[in-house]
Amino acid sequence: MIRVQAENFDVGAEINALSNGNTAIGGICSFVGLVRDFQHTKDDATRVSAMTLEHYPGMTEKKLQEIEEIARNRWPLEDVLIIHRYGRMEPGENIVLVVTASAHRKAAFEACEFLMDYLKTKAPFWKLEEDEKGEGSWVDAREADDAAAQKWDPSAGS
Amino acid sequence: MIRVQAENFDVGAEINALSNGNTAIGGICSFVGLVRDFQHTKDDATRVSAMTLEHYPGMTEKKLQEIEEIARNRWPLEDVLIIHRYGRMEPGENIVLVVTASAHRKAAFEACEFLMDYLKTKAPFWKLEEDEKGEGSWVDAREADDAAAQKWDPSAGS
Amino acid sequence: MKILYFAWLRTTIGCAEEEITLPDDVVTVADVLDLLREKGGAYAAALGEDKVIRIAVNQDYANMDDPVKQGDEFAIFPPVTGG
Amino acid sequence: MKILYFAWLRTTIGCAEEEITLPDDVVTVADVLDLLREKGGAYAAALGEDKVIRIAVNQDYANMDDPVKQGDEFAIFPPVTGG
Repeated sequence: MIRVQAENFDVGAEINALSNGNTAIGGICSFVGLVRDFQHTKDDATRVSAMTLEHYPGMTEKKLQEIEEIARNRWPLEDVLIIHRYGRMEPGENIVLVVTASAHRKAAFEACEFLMDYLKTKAPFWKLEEDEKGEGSWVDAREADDAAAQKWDPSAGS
Repeated sequence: MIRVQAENFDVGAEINALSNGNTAIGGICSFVGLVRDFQHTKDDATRVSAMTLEHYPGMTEKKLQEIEEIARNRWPLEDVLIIHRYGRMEPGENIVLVVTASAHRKAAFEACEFLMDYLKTKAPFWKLEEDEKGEGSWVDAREADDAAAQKWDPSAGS
Repeated sequence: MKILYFAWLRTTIGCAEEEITLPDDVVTVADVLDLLREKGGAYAAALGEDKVIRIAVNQDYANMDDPVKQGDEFAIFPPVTGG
Repeated sequence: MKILYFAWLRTTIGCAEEEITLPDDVVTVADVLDLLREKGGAYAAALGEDKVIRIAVNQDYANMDDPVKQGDEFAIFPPVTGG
């Protein structure tokens, strides 16, 4: 299941709801991304006082659904949840949550990391960070994220 | 932090408590292992009606602390939580929880998977599964778990 | 054709969405970008060869030589930075 | 020396914990296992060469040729299956 929303979410409640009652699940892996208080795109860390996530309504939902489908085809998953927020957020707030449930530990871990790597490079979201003076700057895409997503491509060499 | 306990735990509450207020955290990875309703150690799956986890009090705490220390030395972690239960549990109940928090997504994922792989092969716990007739059988160690832990050994070849 | 701009492309061009009519000889993604660059000013700067941009046609990533038609939704944006 | 048994070793031998006095010539982990095997019966069966067991001395994993002394805590158990 995917959700794209402005509201915050309760990580704990979401994970608890996912596992409830399905005794075929042996492991649940989750990852939550949060707003940090420093900027990671520059050599010298600058304090970040807030962040605004812009997205492309329609395409976002489409891409997240595609990504979920790819993961379900690739790993034996009992359940998948992807929540991604948009709008203005302050340090410490949740941005994104991915939860994967499987009979098998390795499948849950791999699928969760795959989903995070893929949505970082495929889902149409853009971060605008505000520094302490209230000045905004668009965050540059990181090559490390492309490399992370690339490693899941079966056509790429090992 | 490590905890070895008979009581169940609330996955959501534990994760929420870990992140609270630390704005240096960029990502939190968690894994919860649950009691499944089938046995995975035999070719034909048998239904499991309950499981009892025996442990070695004292050595368990020592090994979990060592494992946490290894992870903290290897990855830049803001926080680590390992909870492992012992005693009798029914399908759907939590067995183990590992949570890792870091400024960086990759560190959180890797450390969490490392901790699970390591505690599966180093922490002195033994599973006794009960089938529907109430007969218990000790679960055999899986070679796949040894292989999973082995991959984190820097002295092993790639 | 509806053109959408996101992130710094939206702020540089100063427009989130506009409607253009495709001339008959505009048949690929690259043709649409050339057409927009001809508007000059902020368009030419934002869509310059030195800029790294991504294109989606009807909400799927598209390459420069992919075909386009009048009814398409055409989006221009920087590499994504969510997650 | 305190000997602890866990999991199927405990159920097969029928004992969770016992105290033994080490003879002078028992100085390694392997020596302790030989001493226990000499008790015969369930001990000989549970500690047979065909069985896969692990040893911890003072709550750390130990190898067959590691030294032991009277005051040690000596634990015998199968490969672990927690997590």
